[in-house]
Amino acid sequence: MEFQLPEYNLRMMLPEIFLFLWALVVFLFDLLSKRRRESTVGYLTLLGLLICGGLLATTGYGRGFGNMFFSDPMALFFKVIFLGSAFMAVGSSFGIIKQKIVNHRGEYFGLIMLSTVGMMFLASSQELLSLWIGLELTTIPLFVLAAFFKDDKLSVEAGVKYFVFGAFSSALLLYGFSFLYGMSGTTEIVAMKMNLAALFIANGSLGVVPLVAMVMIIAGLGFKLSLPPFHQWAPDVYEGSPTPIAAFLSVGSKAAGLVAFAKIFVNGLWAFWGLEMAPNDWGYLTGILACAAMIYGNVVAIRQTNIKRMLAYSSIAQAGYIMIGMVAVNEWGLEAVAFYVFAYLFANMGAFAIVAIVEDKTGSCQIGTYRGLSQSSPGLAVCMAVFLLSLAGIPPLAGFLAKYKVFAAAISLAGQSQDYTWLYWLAGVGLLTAVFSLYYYANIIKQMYFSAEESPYRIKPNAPAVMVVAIGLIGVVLFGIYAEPILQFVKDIPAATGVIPR
Amino acid sequence: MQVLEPGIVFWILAVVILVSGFLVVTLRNMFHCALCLILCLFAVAGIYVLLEAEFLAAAQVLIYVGAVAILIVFTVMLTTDLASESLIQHNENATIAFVVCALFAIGVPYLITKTGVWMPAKGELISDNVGSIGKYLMTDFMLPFEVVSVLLLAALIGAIVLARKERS
Amino acid sequence: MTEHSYLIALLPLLSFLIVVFFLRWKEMLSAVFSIAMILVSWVISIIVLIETLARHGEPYEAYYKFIDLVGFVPEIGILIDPLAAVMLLVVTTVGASVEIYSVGYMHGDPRFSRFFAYLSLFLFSMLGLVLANNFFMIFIFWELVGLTSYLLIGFWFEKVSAADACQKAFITTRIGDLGFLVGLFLIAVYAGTFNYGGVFDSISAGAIPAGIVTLIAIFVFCGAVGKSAQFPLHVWLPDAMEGPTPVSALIHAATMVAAGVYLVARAMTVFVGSAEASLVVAVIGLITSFMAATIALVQNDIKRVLAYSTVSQLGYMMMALGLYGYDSAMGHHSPGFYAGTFHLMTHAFFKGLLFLAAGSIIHAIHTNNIQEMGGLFSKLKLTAPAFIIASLSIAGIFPLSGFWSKDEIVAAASHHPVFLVFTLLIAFMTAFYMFRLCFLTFFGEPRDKEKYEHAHESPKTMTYPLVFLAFLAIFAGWVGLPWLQSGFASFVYHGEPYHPHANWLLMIISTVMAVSGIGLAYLMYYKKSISADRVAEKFKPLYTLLYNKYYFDELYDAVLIRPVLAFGRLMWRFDGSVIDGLVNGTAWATVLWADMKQWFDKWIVDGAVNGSGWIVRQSGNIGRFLQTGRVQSYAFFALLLVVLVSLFKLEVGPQEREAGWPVLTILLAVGIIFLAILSRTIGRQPAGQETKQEEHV
Amino acid sequence: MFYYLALAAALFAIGLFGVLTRRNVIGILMSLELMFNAANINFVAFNKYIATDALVGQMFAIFIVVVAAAEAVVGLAIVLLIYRNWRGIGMDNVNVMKW
Amino acid sequence: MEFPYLSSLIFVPIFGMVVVMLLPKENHKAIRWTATIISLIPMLVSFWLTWDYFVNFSGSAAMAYQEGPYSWIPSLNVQYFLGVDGISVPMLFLTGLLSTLSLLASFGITNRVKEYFAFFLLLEAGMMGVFVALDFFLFYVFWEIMLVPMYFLIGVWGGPRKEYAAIKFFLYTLFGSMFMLVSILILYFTSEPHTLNMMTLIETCPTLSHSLQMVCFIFFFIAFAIKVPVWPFHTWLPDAHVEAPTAVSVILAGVLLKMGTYAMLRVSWPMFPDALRTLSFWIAILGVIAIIYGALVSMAQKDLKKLVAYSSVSHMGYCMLALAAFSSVTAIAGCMFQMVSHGLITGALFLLVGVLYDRAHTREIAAFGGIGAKLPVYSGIMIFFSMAALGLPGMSGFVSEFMIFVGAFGALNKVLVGISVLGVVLGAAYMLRMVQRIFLGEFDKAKWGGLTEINFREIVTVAPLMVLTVAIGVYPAPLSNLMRATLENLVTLMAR
Repeated sequence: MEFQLPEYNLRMMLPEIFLFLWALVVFLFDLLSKRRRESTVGYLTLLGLLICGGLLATTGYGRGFGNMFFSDPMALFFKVIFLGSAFMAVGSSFGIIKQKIVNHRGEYFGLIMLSTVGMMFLASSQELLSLWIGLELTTIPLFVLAAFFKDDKLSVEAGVKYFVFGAFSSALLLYGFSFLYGMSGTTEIVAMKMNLAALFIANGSLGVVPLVAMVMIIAGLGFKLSLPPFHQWAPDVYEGSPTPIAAFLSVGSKAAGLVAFAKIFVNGLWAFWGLEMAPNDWGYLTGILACAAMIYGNVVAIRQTNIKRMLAYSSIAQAGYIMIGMVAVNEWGLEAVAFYVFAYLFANMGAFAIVAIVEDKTGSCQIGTYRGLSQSSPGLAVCMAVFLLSLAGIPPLAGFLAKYKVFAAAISLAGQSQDYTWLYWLAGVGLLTAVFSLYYYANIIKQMYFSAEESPYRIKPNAPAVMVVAIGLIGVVLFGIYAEPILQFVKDIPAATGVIPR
Repeated sequence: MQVLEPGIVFWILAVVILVSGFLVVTLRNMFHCALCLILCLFAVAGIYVLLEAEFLAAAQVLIYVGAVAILIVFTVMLTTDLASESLIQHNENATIAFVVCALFAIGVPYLITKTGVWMPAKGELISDNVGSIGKYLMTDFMLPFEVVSVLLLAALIGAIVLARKERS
Repeated sequence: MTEHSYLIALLPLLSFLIVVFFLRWKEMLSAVFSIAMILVSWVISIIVLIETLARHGEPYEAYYKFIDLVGFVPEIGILIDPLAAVMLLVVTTVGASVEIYSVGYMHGDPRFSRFFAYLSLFLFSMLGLVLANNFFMIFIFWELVGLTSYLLIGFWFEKVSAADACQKAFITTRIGDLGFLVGLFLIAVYAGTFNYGGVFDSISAGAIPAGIVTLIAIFVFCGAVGKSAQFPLHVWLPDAMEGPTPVSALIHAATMVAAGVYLVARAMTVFVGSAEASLVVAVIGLITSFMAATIALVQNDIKRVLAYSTVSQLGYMMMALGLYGYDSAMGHHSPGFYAGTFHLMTHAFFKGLLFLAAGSIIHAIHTNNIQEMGGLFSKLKLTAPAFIIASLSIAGIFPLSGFWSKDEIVAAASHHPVFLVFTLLIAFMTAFYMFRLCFLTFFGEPRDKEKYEHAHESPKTMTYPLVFLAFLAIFAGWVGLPWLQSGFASFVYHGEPYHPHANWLLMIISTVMAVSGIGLAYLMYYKKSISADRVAEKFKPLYTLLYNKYYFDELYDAVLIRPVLAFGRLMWRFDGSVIDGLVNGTAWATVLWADMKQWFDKWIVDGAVNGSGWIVRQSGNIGRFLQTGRVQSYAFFALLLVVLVSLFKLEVGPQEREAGWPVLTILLAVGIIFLAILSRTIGRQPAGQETKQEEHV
Repeated sequence: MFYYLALAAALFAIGLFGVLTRRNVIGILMSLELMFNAANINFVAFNKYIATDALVGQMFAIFIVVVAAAEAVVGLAIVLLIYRNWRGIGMDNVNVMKW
Repeated sequence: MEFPYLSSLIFVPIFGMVVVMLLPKENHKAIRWTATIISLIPMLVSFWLTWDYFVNFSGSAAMAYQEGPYSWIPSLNVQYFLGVDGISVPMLFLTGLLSTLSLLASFGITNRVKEYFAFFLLLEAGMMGVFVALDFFLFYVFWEIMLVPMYFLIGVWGGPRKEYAAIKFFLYTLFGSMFMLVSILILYFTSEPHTLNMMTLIETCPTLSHSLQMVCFIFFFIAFAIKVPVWPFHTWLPDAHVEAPTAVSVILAGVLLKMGTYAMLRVSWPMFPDALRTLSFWIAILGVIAIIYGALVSMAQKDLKKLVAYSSVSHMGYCMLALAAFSSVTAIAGCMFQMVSHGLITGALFLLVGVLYDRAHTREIAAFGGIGAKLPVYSGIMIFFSMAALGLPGMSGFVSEFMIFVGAFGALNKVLVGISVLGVVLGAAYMLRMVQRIFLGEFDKAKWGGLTEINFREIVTVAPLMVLTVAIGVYPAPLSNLMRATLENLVTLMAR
């Protein structure tokens, strides 16, 4: 038996390895320090994530482990997003690790890091198996994290719901994968694309089996992205799980789902859903789901009284906007998705950080808690307002630029081809629902600013949380006004993933 | 695509799988369910053997039957006072769900036969099952292998964290 | 001096500004300053008139461009021709008299200075109107005159009647101005300029279609109708008598209301260009004149009688001008233009005098009601003769100025029998109601002893202007004596100069009518040989109709004002409910949708928990289909979708996908909802489950 | 091959039915295992009949088995938590949060 | 390189906002004066610009004081590109003036002073930005930026229904903006090479197909019409105006409404001449409806501020009428005049309503009567502006309305314009009714005996508006000369 060991190129995956090891270090440190140094663990985690980010810069592009590990602009970009969301989630966790998590701080942070490692592997994979395993590595720690308040019924409920949905979607995904594999005889996405194209040319049709696979995969990933009708776990899980974890779910896990989606559909299935089969089916389906997400998320969010639930519905809606970019498969589409997630990272993580800060102080996530906050804690209120306005897409904040790019993608594609005029409607729905969305975002601003009486809470956030909020604020404002470097970077993404503009 | 008529063994295994699987989801006693699950998984392992995946069959027996199913049995015994009770074990979705699932069970095979377009087989399956799997694990699939180990670690830690009783 | 004639208008403006900003607190000083300014203006206008005479009526024009755009170059400038020169003199004369008079009349008023400021502003506007060299500018001052009239009528704004009157005056005249505006637009579009000369040239050259000329004429006349209180917009003028009497004298007798006549005279070429429009002018003038005269017969408020008399006389002038236009359009010669403008001048003097005298009477006896007066001749040694002179003048008694001008109007109407008859009838009625006034006021027994006792002659500042104007009321008409070689007619004319000749027959007839009118009044109100009450009793319906001014106010109130207000309110309600409702409808529906779930959950499910029955429980289940909190339901619906999509994809081949997309969406939505409902209603409902909800919410 | 696929589909459907209808978490967990097995059968069958040049399908199946085991472990830990918090493992109780 | 005047208009207020935010919260006096004094800079710059433009640039239609185009976001082809011409200069003038006056009028604010003035300066920056931006993206950004401070200003410092009014304003305008965004994107992608430069797009857009022009035109129209507001989109306006604090109402009426018409002139009118031709009649109808409808509804109002608010609907209707008569320089110039004059007059009216409200704490018209006797100066000024609002000659309102009518009469259906002239009478009617019921009639000494006369600061805020109203009314030639070349060029563009 001959062994041909693949080229490892370990340098490429230095960040992942480091992060994994660092997670172990954090576990051990927590154990050895007898779980007393609560902040130190957190700072250690932050440090690890920072270093990992630094290492990311050294990797460069290329591949390792045969076809298992790719480092391309898309992977790199999303890894930054994963690390950023982990960083901000960790930063906003200092309140709860002081108050609520008494025994398992090391595990808490370590699991966040392991989940991040999973996301990073996912982003680097070009193959269904490693993709799926990355996804699992992402979600399994999150099951645990969601249920981390073991005595809190809400948290446990969040855990179990997330678990059932996670596993269920995973099963659907696998079933879909199995058909893809069966159709193409391979699990490598690029090869799969080639094989399917060849098959198509040979037979003149692919039948409906790919459709079954596609539907299954969309359903499976739809759960991750919380696209209606696969969204219903999201509000419950967000509400129940610890706030930083909800934030991490809403950004990190969602971004992971997006990467998977982009890899399978945009990169994998796009090419062979060519002109002959245009307009592409998954585009239709996803478009419908995006529509549903925008409408449903924005509308239902209006009447929420719990801010975490509101942000959950808002994130459902935001997923809808992102999917517009995903559907618009042209030179703008993936860029728009990437940039959108980037902008969304800052705004959403910032908002959740403030929710966490307020929750630490008041123990409540009701929107009414925010009444009069602008007078007792003006800084927080300003930041919250900025984040919400960014989420609503008001210029000159980053959220606006993101929405602009997404709609630009849709409209440019719609203008290019008769087959895609329906994208106008998609963009139209998006724009109109963006107006709706302002209503509930503004509602919180209203609570904070418009009430005459002062809030009884004087909130003194801890330093890491302040840092997270500051990062969010800087990101939202800076990348709203000067986003050029990011946009330049993002430009490489579609080319690297083999999207052919048309 | 040619429809290969499978042997009698397949039919026996299939019947076992489906019946025991159905029992898993319908029986009221959770303990019985778990036992049925073990039976079902065994039968699946048999299917693997039929499909010339001996290593997989072994892994199935070891991991699933040996570990997971037993774990489930333990948990059932740990947690359920209702292990022996006969409560209604289905919720109100049952009727519709049954219809839908039946539809699914009929629909997917129908689809596959009706419109399936498959690539031609690329010759015979590699005979040295265990050996090649070992080789794959060390070469092409080395990275997922490592990642799975990380995953197992994470699951382990997580399970411990969750299952542990806190001293308070 | 002519090139500086703009000073005539600007000096009063200066006085206005100075008084408003600097002299507001120094009452006498502001009065003196205003009077000084108007006197200077008066002097200048005399010089200008003389210079104009010296130029033999050659027009002088100077202007600057107000706005300079393609196709729109309105100007601001002055045009001094005989008509303007005469009007300038008339306005400054009456204005100066009134200002001097006001020093006495307004003495002690808390807003004394402001009164002079307003008067100065008015004089500025009026003089500007007269000086204007184009339609645009005349419109500007036209409106300003309206504004100052508004301010002055409402000078005693604490009186509700005054506040109402000023509003009424402004809005009513503005309705007329609306027409004027449209006329201006037509001029702008078709003539391309507002300059009188330019417009007239293009009309004469036939550059404007005949129909449009008629339209222009009629629309421009609309403005005159409003400002000169012609039928049917005459209703504001009697009410305007709520203002101080000097105001009535100046604005609502001598100058502003005459602006309409002046406008028609100015735009005479336009009217000449359209016989129809001229006829309209003449007929409206006649109707107004007759109607107002009849109303004046029965009114008891001294100022109202004078007001209707003014309306009537203005109608007279209008008619004359209209007849001139008609005749000229038909190619005949007519003294109408000369008659109208001449009467405009004489009327200004004697009607100003009448009002000032009436003001003096009111000042003396503190009432407007002639039924409370009587026998005042002995008390008011100066006022009464002045009033009687003016009455004689307006009645057209030889050789007072009114005789000469009225005679020319009769002459202008002489070729049109209907007009002639009515003209004479009006002359008769004029004489009658004026002397009814005189007899009731000055002669006979005092009907209100107490007021009579307290009556006294007015101060000198009030009586001297009376004397001055009385002088003018007698002699001003002599500039138009038919025997003069270069009298008024050869100075102020349109087209060819008109050379009047004495028409003895007409003179005699009109004098007879006037004298008989006076005689009838004498019999009824002095000798009491005919009982006025009996007559009133006998013609009761007619009397009531006349006394109530033909019910015009009531008519307008019912037909115009109330409907407009009601419509406004209706629109507002429409705005609040329908439009806002429509636009907010989407938002509302959105919120409603968001509410529905919650509503079902909170209300129906709670209802079910409270044991209100099976059906309610089932509906609750329908409502809860979206977010039940149960993880399996969530999964279930998701799966349903998957199956549905798969099935759909089976049925619809690639060719029909284009059409399939919307169908798919609808199918999905309907399918989800339907299956959800089914699943919840058909599914078994374990007992005791409902009670466990909403503990933590 | 078709028979294997049909078998897998049926097994998947049974698992699906279980996930949707079981009233306790362990039941759901067991049903999920059935679904994973169905996918596995698919993979192996495809490996046997189509992609015969490599054992990717079997590899996939092995990984699925392993990951499913890991998932089951976490799931069971959560089951324990539920048991502690609610004194029972019925899913009906776990619906504190809604709308 | 020349001094970046236009940028300074935008960034000085932003700088001022930062300065104000750094001041101590309690020191109200310092905050007020800092804000006001800083706002003097853009005001003076805008004055100087107006003068300099008049002297040096008014002869040609080209953009003056261009800054850029500098690349801002190259990957989106977004540029930082500023410039002004004859239609933006008057707007800058108005914005500079009204901002300072409004700040001066805001000295009565005692609640959360710091935030108020900071937001106000941000608002000013946004407004200036809209009027100088020549890049679509930049334009849109400023257009939206403005909404946020406005939302806060209404919502925090507004009247009893402030929250409703604020969100209504925000949502309506955002709704419109979304249409604009779509249209901008469509234009961007149809232009070749892709560009967001308005000047280039004005050149290239008329070559688009008719249907595309229609779509873009209608989308832009919706966006701008909501801002104006044109008739069916106007319902946010009364609420926002009534609930907003005085100074904000002034800005709303004085500047924000003009953005709609300005944007039409700058953007959608010259870009889509075909669509304009097709739709001008309907636009005219909307304008006429707004004129008549606004006037009628004003007449029914019981609240003084609401009356003024609805009068804005009517007055902006004139602008729409003028814009419908796009082929007439006179009408377009009238529109510009109306924008300026409505800004002056209605701004002043809101200031005056605020003065009365500060003293009487009610705005119900029926509650007053005979105030003229007690407050002669106030009444005089108020009546002055009422007269200006109803279009009395000698004041700016008349000039603009007259020009609009003359232009529209020549270019549009004459009957339609004739109907719209009715607005003149209705305008007189509601204004005079208001004057009569508040200032004339009997004075209720017991109720209003305590009212005090308008004070010096308040007179200072109104006086410049008075002066300008009269100045434009008496001698409009400089303003028209300032705009003439630009307008003639615009008309030729629109008539393509």
